[in-house]
Amino acid sequence: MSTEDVGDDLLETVDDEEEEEAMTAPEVLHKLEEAWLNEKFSPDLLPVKSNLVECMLDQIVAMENNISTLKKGDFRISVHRMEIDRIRYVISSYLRHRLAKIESLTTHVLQEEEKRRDSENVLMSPAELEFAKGYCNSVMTHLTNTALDHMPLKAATPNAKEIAVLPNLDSYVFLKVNENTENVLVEEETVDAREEIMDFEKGDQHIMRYKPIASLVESGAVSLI
Amino acid sequence: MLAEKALDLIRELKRTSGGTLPPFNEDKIRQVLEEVQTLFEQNRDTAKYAAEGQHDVLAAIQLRHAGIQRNKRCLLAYLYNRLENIRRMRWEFGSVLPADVKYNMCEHEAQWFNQYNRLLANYMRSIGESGGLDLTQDMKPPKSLYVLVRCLMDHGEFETQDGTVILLKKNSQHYLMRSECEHLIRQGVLEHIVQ
Amino acid sequence: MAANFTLDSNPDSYFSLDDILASQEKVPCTFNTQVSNMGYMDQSTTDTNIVSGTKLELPFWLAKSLDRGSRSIINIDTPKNYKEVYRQIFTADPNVVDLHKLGPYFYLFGGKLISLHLPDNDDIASVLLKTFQGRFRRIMDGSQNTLNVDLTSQVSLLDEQERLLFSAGQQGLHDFQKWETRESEKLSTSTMVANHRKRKRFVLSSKSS
Amino acid sequence: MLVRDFKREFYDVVQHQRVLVLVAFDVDSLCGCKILQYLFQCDQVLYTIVPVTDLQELEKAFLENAEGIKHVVLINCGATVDIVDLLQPEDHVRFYICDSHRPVDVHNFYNAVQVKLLMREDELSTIPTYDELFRDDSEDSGNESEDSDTGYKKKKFDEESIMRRQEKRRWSENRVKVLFDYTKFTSYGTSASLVMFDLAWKLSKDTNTLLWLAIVGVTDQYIHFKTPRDKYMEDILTLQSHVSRHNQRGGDNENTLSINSLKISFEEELNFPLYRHWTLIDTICHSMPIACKLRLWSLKGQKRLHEFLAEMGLPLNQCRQQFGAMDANLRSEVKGKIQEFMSKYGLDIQDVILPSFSLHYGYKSQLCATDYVLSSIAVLESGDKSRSSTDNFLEACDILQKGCTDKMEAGLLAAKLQLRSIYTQVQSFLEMHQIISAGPFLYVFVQEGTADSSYFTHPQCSIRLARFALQAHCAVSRNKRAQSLPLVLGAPLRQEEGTSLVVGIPPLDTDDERKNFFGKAFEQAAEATNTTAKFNNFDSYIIEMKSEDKSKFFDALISILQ
Repeated sequence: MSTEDVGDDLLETVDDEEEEEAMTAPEVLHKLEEAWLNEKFSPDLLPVKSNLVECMLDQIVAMENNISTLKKGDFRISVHRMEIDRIRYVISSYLRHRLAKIESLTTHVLQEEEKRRDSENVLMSPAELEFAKGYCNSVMTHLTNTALDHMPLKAATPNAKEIAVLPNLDSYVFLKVNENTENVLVEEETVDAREEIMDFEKGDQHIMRYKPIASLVESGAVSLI
Repeated sequence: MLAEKALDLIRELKRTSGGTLPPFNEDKIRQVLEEVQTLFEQNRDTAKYAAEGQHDVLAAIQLRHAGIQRNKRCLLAYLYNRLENIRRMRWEFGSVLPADVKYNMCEHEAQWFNQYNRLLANYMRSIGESGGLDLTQDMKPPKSLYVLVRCLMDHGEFETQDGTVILLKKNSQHYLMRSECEHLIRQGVLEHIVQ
Repeated sequence: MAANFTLDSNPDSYFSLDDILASQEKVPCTFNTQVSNMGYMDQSTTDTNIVSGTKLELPFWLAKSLDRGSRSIINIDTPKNYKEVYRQIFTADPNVVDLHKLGPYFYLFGGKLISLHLPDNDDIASVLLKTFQGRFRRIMDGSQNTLNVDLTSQVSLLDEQERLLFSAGQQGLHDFQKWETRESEKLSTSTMVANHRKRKRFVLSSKSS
Repeated sequence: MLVRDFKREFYDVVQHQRVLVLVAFDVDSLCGCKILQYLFQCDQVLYTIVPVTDLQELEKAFLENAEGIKHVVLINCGATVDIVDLLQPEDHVRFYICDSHRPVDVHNFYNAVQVKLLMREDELSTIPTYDELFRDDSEDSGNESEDSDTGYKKKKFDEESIMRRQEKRRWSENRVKVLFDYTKFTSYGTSASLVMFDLAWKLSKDTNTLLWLAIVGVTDQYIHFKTPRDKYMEDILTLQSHVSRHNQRGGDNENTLSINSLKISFEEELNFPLYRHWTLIDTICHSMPIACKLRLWSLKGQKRLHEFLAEMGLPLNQCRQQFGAMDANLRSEVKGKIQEFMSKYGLDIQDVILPSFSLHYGYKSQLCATDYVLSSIAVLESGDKSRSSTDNFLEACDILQKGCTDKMEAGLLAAKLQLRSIYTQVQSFLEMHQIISAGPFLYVFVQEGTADSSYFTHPQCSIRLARFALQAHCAVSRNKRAQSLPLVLGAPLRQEEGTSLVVGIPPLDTDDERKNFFGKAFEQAAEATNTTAKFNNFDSYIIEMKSEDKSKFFDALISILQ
């Protein structure tokens, strides 16, 4: 879905935060799509790309204003409205996938967020965090009301570690290498197989377990397809 | 056998695949809780003998404790999976559940559903500045702006964004904006015809 | 759609129904000590206690928790399906065996057994792997090539995990067919709503007829 | 008011509005509607389609869907009736009538604001001039009132007001006569689908699919005896030019088209219904002209048929197999042989050969236009009660959708059943001599509770039945005048209300213009006997009435047509 034709007349270049160089809307969209695919295929919740989402939502608002100025019968209306629909689909699908993960891995995600409190790339946007907390205690209150309250106290304390639903980091994923990275530990040392180290060249495609390359996905060196 | 009733709950849930929600099995849950209570009391009563290190009593306590944990796990799993089913229904049926599904839900589940509705609504409203984004829309990648639809049942008047009112009579064909009628298609009122 | 796709979270998570059902499979155990007034668990005797040395088939979750801890209350034997005799059958021709009859959770339960560190742990692990490798090709062929042929005969031999794999393969095939005939862009009523409507119509018709 | 430039006055006006499309219940309007649907989808015009079976439903559909609608397109309905008076729309509503029924109601023609007729100009030449029909009565009534208030002046009986009153009476007599002559005969103009195809062609949006729909529409008109043969041939020629324009690439083989594109080719088809999907014997029996000429319903007729086949060198067992299953060389010779031996059996070229078009799509077998028409009309007017009329409409739409083979198979099956039921019905008419001559016309009733009388409750099927019955009767009866007698057919409509359908078809000798005067005749008969006859159908020569006052009605008809 090339959006170059949209690029020039309707959109001014997007002035992003200072530290990133200004990106044109098509680039932002491209990055958002990449983030969307990564989120779709990775078993674990990835850090949120809220700047991309915010930027594209502004884009949609800007485009809608531009369209409303056009004459009713103008041909460009249907083209741009189609554009808007598709962008909105990408954003809502991205957020839906994240929401599904938050809902099924709530406790795990909240613990991860705790660990990343001080680090820069936070896991969830404030809205998602609030949703996660709200969802988590709504489930817990429900379970306590219906079952745990009626149990003798000692047995009733749910032990958090046991209950936490963890993502299956061993599930296999397809991935494409964006940047050359050397000596990636692919297989740990096991009793019958020795340690396996691999080098990734740009453009390679692999199928492998998610755990070893989890950090690479986050850093963008590798993207899931 | 230990935790037999709890296992029935799990099997019952496993059997009803597809989008159905079986009735809330109130009495079986009560039986499971009673079993937990009796096992717990038995353990408490024999706890003092355990202090003197009699092996057979210790073994019994450990066995009964395993029974308690098993019952608890089955019960929580039963409730949790029902919640997950209800959550899935929120996305499929929309914020109002059909009557017979509500009928199968217990009081707490209904409360939980409303809470979940509110949580979701707040979250969706908070996305972006201009009034949020409805995530229950655009379920499939849009391929065309307008779609030809066929009406499967008499649905009465339907107002589009630009104010035109359309009567959705059974078997009438309409050519509408996709974004406006997508939810009606998902609800089974309209059928999308691929030319 | 998003909320209900089966997220591949940990299969043996606390709330997973399959995991609970799998851990219900029976494991043969012999008691080393006597267990006071739990006699009702052993149908063969009317004794109030479980006498030391009795052999019982305990569900895996019970066996696992009793096996823990310093005092070994029981010692566990390998279930018959995973014993030497059956292992030879599997290695001979894995495709013939009806895994569903042998316990619908053959692989899941096998995986759990390994956590018990039984003496023939490694053999069990390798037999699980080889059986799956032997059967995988037929499962994939079956799911990929038959569109509307009656498959119940083949599917009946598969265990739960294999059935999931089989239906995933078929789903992939159907989606591809749909994509080919541009059906995939068709917005359709959600499966839940459709089933719900079918049931309602069925209820109405059965009430009226 | 007649639209000269379809594009400017109809299509561009409708561009950014929502349109309500009301479609009559026959294959021609179905094809016209699908062409329009395609055009609207190209330009993203929002529309709603509602099929209507008769005037009552037309009114109901309009009332229900009129909310916020400014443009209403009527296909094959509404031209022969004063639409504005019937529907009482608000003033901003515009009607676009694309209808092949003639004569067009004078009010529609002269209503410059609200009614736009999408028809060919040359067909409306016979319409009386404006001032023959309308006088601005204002100046007449004006001077009358002016006379009365100046009391004494009127007494003078000045010749001027007498003369004006005389002239007004003569004008209104002339108006009645002109109107009577104009609406005496009902007939049909160009098919709606052809008019729609012309619009598509002018918008340069015409494709092979739309061309095929136009062909099916034109063939439907001919098969239901609405257009005479020369009009049909004329349409075929215009279509032929379009076909060669769209399909000439198929010839040389280095740039042959991809297999699943639509190829249309002109062919001198055998005039046997569904012959590609039936056995040769069945299809010949059910072909109207041959069945009548050889009187195939009698044993002697069957013998004559076998003789005919034998002479052509076609072994019986081959003729009993599916046409497709006959061995190739025999099949290819059939057409040539028939033409060679037909004159011996009194058949002429028009009975045996029908110039038409056939369609190749992908690997599917070749289908000709009549196959499409017969299967769609069989589904549109299917006998079984459980399906509502709109279900049938949608089912027929799917048949015309290219690439829908399973629906087409079902349609062909239904068509065979329909043809067989018509054939057996005619056979029972003749064997029990139910066709009776009542002086000026023949009449026949389908008996209550005959096996598949549910087919004949629908207009199109009853027309074909009446036509077959008349042709068979003329072939059999010794009475020389039979050729010049029209036929009236009565069929039970709805048991519970005791109503029946009455269809009047013109005599055989006036076959070439296909003019039908029964519309007017029925009207006068109904007035004379003030029966509950309902002129509900879009074709004026088909009416509904209570079964018990049939005899009273027929006596009045006899006196009128004497």
